[in-house]
Amino acid sequence: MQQTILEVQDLSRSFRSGRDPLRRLADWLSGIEPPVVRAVENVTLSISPGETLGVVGESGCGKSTLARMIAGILPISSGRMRFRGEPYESLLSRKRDALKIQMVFQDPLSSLNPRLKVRDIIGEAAVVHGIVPRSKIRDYVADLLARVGLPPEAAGRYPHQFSGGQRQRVGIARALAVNPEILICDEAVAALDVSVQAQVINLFMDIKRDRGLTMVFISHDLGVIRHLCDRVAVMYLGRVVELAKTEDLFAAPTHPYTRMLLEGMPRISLKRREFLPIQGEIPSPLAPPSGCHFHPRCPIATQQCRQVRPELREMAPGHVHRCLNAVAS
Amino acid sequence: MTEALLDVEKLNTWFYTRKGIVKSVRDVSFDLRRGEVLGIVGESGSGKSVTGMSIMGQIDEPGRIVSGSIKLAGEELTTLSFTQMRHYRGKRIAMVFQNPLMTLNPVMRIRDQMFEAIGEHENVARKEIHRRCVDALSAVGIPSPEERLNAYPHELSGGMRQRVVIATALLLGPDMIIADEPTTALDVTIQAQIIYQIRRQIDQRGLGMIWISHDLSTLSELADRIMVMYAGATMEIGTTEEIIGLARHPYTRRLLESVPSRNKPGEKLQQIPGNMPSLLSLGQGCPFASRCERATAICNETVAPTQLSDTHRIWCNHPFED
Amino acid sequence: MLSFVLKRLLQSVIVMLLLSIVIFVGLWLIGNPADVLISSEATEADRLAAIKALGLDKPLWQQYLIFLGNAVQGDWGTSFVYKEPVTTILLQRLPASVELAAVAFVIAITVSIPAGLYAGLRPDSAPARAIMAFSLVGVSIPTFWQGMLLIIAFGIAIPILPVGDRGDIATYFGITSSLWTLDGWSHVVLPAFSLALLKMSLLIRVTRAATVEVSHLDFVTFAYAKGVRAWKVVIGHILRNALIPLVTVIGIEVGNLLAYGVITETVFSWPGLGKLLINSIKVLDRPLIVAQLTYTALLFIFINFVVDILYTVIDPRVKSVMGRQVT
Amino acid sequence: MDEFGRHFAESRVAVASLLVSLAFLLCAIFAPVIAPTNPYDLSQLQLADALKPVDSPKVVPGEELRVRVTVANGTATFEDLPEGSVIKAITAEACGEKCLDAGVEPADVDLESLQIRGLPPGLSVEGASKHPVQPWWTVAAPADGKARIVAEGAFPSDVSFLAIVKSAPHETGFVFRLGTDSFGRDMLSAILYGIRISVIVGLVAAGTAMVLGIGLGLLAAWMGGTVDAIIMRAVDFMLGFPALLVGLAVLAILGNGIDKVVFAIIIVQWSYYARTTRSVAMAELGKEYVEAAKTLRLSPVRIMLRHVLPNCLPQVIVLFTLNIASAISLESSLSFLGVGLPLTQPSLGMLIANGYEFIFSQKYWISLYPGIVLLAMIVAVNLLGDRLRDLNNPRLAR
Amino acid sequence: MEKTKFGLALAAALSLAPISAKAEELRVGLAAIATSVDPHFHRAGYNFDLRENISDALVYANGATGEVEPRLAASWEITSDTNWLVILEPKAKFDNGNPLGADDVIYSLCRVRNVPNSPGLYSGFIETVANVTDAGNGKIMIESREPDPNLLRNLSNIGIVENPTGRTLTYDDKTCGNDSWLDTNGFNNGTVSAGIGHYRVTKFTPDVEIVLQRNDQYYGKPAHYDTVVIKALPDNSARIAALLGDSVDVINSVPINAVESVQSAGKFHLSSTPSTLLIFLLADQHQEPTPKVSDADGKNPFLDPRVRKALNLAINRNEIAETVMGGMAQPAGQIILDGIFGHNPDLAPYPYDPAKAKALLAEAGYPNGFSLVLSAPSDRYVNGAQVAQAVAAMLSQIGLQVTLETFPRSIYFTKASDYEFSLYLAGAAADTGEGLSQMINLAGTRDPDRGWGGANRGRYSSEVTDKHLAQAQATLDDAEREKLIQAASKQVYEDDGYVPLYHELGVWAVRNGIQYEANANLINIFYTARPE
Repeated sequence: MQQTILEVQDLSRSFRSGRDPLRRLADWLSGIEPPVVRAVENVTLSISPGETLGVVGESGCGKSTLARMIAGILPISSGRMRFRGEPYESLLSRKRDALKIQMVFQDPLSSLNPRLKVRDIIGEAAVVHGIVPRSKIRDYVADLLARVGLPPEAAGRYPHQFSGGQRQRVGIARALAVNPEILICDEAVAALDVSVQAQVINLFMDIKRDRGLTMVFISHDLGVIRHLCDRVAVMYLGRVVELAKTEDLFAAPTHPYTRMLLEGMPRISLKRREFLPIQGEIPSPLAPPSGCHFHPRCPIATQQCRQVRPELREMAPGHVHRCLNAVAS
Repeated sequence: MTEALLDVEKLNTWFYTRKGIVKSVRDVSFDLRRGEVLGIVGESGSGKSVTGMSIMGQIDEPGRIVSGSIKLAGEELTTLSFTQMRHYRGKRIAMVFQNPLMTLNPVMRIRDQMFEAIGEHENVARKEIHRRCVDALSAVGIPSPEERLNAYPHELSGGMRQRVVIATALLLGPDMIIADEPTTALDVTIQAQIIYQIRRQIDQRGLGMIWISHDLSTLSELADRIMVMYAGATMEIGTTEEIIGLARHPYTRRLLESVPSRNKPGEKLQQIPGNMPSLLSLGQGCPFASRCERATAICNETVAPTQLSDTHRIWCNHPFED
Repeated sequence: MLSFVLKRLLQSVIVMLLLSIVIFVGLWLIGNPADVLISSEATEADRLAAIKALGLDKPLWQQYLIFLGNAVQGDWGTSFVYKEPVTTILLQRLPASVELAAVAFVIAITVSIPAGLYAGLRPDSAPARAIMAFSLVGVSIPTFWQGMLLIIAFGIAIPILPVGDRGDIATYFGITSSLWTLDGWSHVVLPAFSLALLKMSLLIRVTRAATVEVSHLDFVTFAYAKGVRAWKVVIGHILRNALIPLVTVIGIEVGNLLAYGVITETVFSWPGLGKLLINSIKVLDRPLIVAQLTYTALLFIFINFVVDILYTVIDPRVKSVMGRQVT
Repeated sequence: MDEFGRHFAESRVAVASLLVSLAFLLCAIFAPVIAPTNPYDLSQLQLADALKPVDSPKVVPGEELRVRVTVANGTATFEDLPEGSVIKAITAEACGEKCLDAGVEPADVDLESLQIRGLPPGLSVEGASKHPVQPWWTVAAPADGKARIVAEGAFPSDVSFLAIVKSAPHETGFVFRLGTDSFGRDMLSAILYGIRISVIVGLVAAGTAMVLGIGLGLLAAWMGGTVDAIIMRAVDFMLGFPALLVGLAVLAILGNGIDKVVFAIIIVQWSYYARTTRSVAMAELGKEYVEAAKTLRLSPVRIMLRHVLPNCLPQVIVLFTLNIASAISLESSLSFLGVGLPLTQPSLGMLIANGYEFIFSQKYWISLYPGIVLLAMIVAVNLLGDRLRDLNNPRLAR
Repeated sequence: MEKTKFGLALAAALSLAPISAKAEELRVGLAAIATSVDPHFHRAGYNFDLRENISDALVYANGATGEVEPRLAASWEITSDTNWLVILEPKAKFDNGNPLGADDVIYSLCRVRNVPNSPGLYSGFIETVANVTDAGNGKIMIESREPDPNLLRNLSNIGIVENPTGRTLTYDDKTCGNDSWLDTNGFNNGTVSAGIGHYRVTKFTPDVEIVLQRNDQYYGKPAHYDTVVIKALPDNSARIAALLGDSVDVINSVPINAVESVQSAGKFHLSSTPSTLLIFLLADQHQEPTPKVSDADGKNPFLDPRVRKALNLAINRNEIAETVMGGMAQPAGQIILDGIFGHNPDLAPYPYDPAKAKALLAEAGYPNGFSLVLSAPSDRYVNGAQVAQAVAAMLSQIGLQVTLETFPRSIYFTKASDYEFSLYLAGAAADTGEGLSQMINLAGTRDPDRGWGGANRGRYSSEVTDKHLAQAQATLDDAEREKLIQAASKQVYEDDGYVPLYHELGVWAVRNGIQYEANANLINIFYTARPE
């Protein structure tokens, strides 16, 4: 647990709109500065081998962008990432090692190429990168299918011939096919019906245990996060506002936003819940509020919160948050 | 016990597609009373939304209500034509849809979309209409409603839009509202806000409400009674306590057990094996039989309802005994 | 908005420059207009004099720069053949073309939108099938061929309409047009219908597709759920949204009306710009060809611009996005 | 895929349009085999066959003799007839005061026509049709081999005229099923070859444009930024102009010929493919399976060609079908305007244009049949494209 | 017929279509109309039309009779080889009432060379004019550089306009000491009137319509029709449709294929005459090898007179004239039309003899023929493309491998002038109404400086022909000159320099009740038209 497998430091991503050169010229001529969207702002995380880190937040909080940067799909604007101490850039330059981080996606339909058979979906990369010789690919795929609980004949079918849960299994098998060490799951169970969701969550727990995989689990569903993750990072408008062990976070959330989330989280109970009015809307990431992004909705915000951008503070060992006024509850 | 506001009896809504008949709703019966929230829960394809649209009389080709009756305060609705039903829609029964981004016409101002709801049913002065719209918007917690009336939908956030939709639904003081997953597309914090507003309106106005959702958690906190649907058929119906606390149907049980928060973190979830059967090839028996560990041969043949209490009814040959 | 307009302007200027070079060089490659214009009995000295008079003795790039310089000042040159300023000739011909295009446009719109709407709302009904069959034939039948059939049918077999040429002209309110006279209308009806047929068919299809697309959207269902009358839903919700894709197509088709005028004007010998273009190509009247093609390009750029503006009227979402495309 | 095929097979209209389109394709491929004659072979054409109506037999023209006849004081003299000709002599006998019978010997020769030319003013030929402009009279198939020349007033004592005798032609057994055009081309053959040209132009132009457009579309989608902007501006530019005008301008500059027509159509059509491919590819690139492919570190070329391209193809194929139809239509329009194909290798459009002139003289077959064939071909291909598109769009298919 | 009547009745009932013109109005549909009102602007057939009707020249070269008729020149006499004394018509006056003076004639001749931006000047017609002076008493003296028998014929193309300078110019072949000339635009927009013709232009819309009004000031016999409306109807079918549909009374260039329908309508008659427009084939007789011939051992086979003769024999002129041209053509054996000054009656058209043609080819060393491209314009002559195709078929029947290529005229003549063709089809008319200029233009050795061989793009050249033509050019005696021209024609015939095909017929379709004169120069004379 001491050694980290993935280290993320001050990771940011911002982009501006309008890449069309004519548009840029026109903008320049008319003196318009195109707004900059900061999707992810100074995120710092470290993940230990075998650990499951949950990232939770509402839409527009930058969790998916973060996942894609870690997976090496989206370029980063600033910051550093290290895999087992090695800078990410050098890792990515070696094709085989770049496969160490894999991803499972949200939409079980769009994440599988409808024109490819399952065998090709799962086996293609393994063959291309020489992990498995082409002649052995049949067995290799069958083995993987068995591992995710699909019958071997599934290899010859197309994605649309499967149900949602089965498709997600194919997606998991595809990621596993290149022997990753880190698996990033972006809302991997959000689109599934409850009964199927449970199946897939169980599968994740199985492969994590079997392979000792490190996982980054991104979700808006606190219930799923709580069930699966060792630690949780809560994001709000591009920033990590709280990071703690799962039990600590659920037991004693310190950031007012985390509290609000937990309060809003529906749970099965026999008690008729007294819904309380929660104030405010989620601001647009195009024009985030100054200072602490959360201050317009925050019940404990002060004048200071409007101006000062709070830094991460450690509350307790392993429990950090980004609030100027928070006290342990 | 008050008289039923809505009485649905043996409703069958089928779709005659090229591939065959899709029996989306089969023999569904339930009632709704004033001031009550009835939750309909089910996974995708369970027929919960079609049930809602059937009540609205808005089943599109190639679907139609094959048999059964829907009575609103004693008036039969299934025999009305689409045009006749117009006088009930909005006025007596209002509906709220899942995706607030799509429910409002993107090229019309909020004002016009709300005005037309009143204008179509009542002959009221414009000023009066305006006042009622402003009132309705403030009632659902929209700040500066006058301004919002002039806005276009895209100028509002998702949560705001859903409030506008709800305000529109409430405009004519309907007897009941059908809400089809009204908060699913919203973020947790916004979801809580919306539910708060709706609940308040129900309590204040004594409306009947059907709340369709796939999410048992939300329903358990909101609904008075819950109906569980699976593959077009009712599995179990009862008060929230009876469904959450005393579930007798294997499907309901499994559904509850598979929710992560009902399990200990890190432990394996209870799961239902297999997938929902195709609605094209349903037999007479229990549609859940193929996935049910308690099923026997008889389950593929037939299933009969059992009345467990005044309010609790179950369609299962082998219910759990408690 | 300013940035948007600027962008369109920059784009237009670049396009116009490129286009004028292409047209200019292309025409230079074809042949020497002097040979076409000068009588076969003319002497070589006459020929050289004519070449000089037409400015064709200068190097090509000089000819182009002279042209460009003049064009910027609004002088598009003088027709080799007519010896009139090109602008004057174009303006003389413009009313006939505009008249034809306008009538065709009105015919196309008034037929296609109701028909397309109906076909989209009741896709399986017999009239809808008939409408779609009509539109299929309409988009398939070449304009010149149906023009011929129309002439045969209404000009020869049952000669109720005059074929060929524009009718009597009158001037009211400062507008000179043949549409003020009955004779004018009798002349314009047939070619306008011929010209409208393709557009009509295309617009029927676009309207239908848009209608089908829109009528399944949630807000339509919601409008019905509010108890709104069916025709109000159709007009206020379905049509208004279906108009958005329609506007682009209509914009392009307005331009096409003027372009396909080339064929219709040839078949019906309508004295408009299209016929002028074909004639100019045949006699290689370079200034006239260049001016016409450039003018057409300008027209299309202008139409596109108008379409963009129309968008903001019809679709309020565009206004906020137009200035900025967020990717 | 097989589901798609099944849906397609279920639609009778779709299958019919496919079959008709295929039939046209076969006609195009096997035109030289099916066509009764080769309409492009100038040496086979004979003007005697020109403008024959439907179902007329092809004939070997009869012998034609031109003889100057001089009648002076009741005696007819004429030049010697060539040896071996069927007609042995020309006669001119007075048949009263004001009339003269011109005939041939032997009298039993089968004549197609007897033409009298160059009569002095005041004379005309009974029962003959006078040429509208020229001073000659033609007696078609004179019953007893004679033409009667009559005078309004007194018959001049000396008359000299040219008699042109045509013996009856004999049939060859070949029949012009759809008549002939003004060059004596068998219309059936010309139509078959016209289909061939139309189909070749359609396929080659639409095909090349497709390859070009797909390539540029994929490039734009993948590269984004400036490359995308340049390509898409070019596309906008092309789309902003009506195909006909672009074609007209290109052909005005390059001159006519099959290759140039094809080039013009490619210039017009590549942009449709580029736009469609790009927009579909952009949508596909936004899908998670592409991101998956990226995390699997597959090369961009592989992602574009193996993953993205196949997903663009359904829409591109629809476009291809519709573009074949519009290419055919465009080619015929350009040919009609006289800037398309060379005269000796007429396409359907040109056949129609040629026949247009004859419509006023009731010679409908020259432009009617090619027109019907052209229409049928375009309708069939358009219908096919329509159905394919509907099947791709679940809303429109039911 | 019945159907048509019914249709007309219907049309009358609906009153949508105009029924008939007012009696004083003549409506004419022409294939091409004048591009300018300015009589000196652009030398082209369609401009000659308008000029003759609105602006008289000194004389009129009658295209129907071949005679030179007096106009502004009441009479003339040749005082020496190079001096012509012209007596001006004393009654002639412009439409503003000003009488015609010698200064007007001088101004007009001077202006010919000085029309700004003209695309094709009339200066060729005054090439030989050395000086023009006012001889007093309403007479002018015209001096030519060398004896020029066609001086007046040439001047028949120069419309006379009123001298606006207020002084009498001194003629020279440059600017005559004047630097401001009447502007073409002025003529076109009506601010300047040509003023001395039978008609005045009241409305001019290029390429669409010209409206003429009778000039009541005209000095001679007035035209019958008050108004003449000239419409441009370049499209054959449109022209016919306009006639049949009663929107015009007269059309020119009646399409051959429509003759039948015009006749069967029963309301029209045709008016026709052979025109001087000769359609011919011309082989490249200069380049070796020639560009568009192959399989001929790298030689130009057309340099061999036997091959040229074979071409002449391979053409069935009667067939072309009667079938392709529907009788609207007169088979030609020489350049000059029968009845035109200079025609040689001894030269009959070549007989059609493919066997002999084949034999000649074999004799010349091409028993299997050779490959050749026949070039033709697609949109210049009546049925030109069809004729070219028929010719190609005939040539292939004597064993040549012929491909036909056609170009629109906009490209065609440029290519021909650049000698890109080996065998091409073209046409040329006698603008002056006599044969010498046509011979020089077609058969004279190509020499731009001398103005010879302008249409001789195959570069036929014969010393003998040139000698005869040069002599004829300087011979004022008509009989002697005619002999020389005939000798030149004979030489061309014997050299097989040309393959003359036919002379086109000018055909007009005229509504019954109207008399309209056909014209060998294919121009339209409205002032002789009148009701029957």
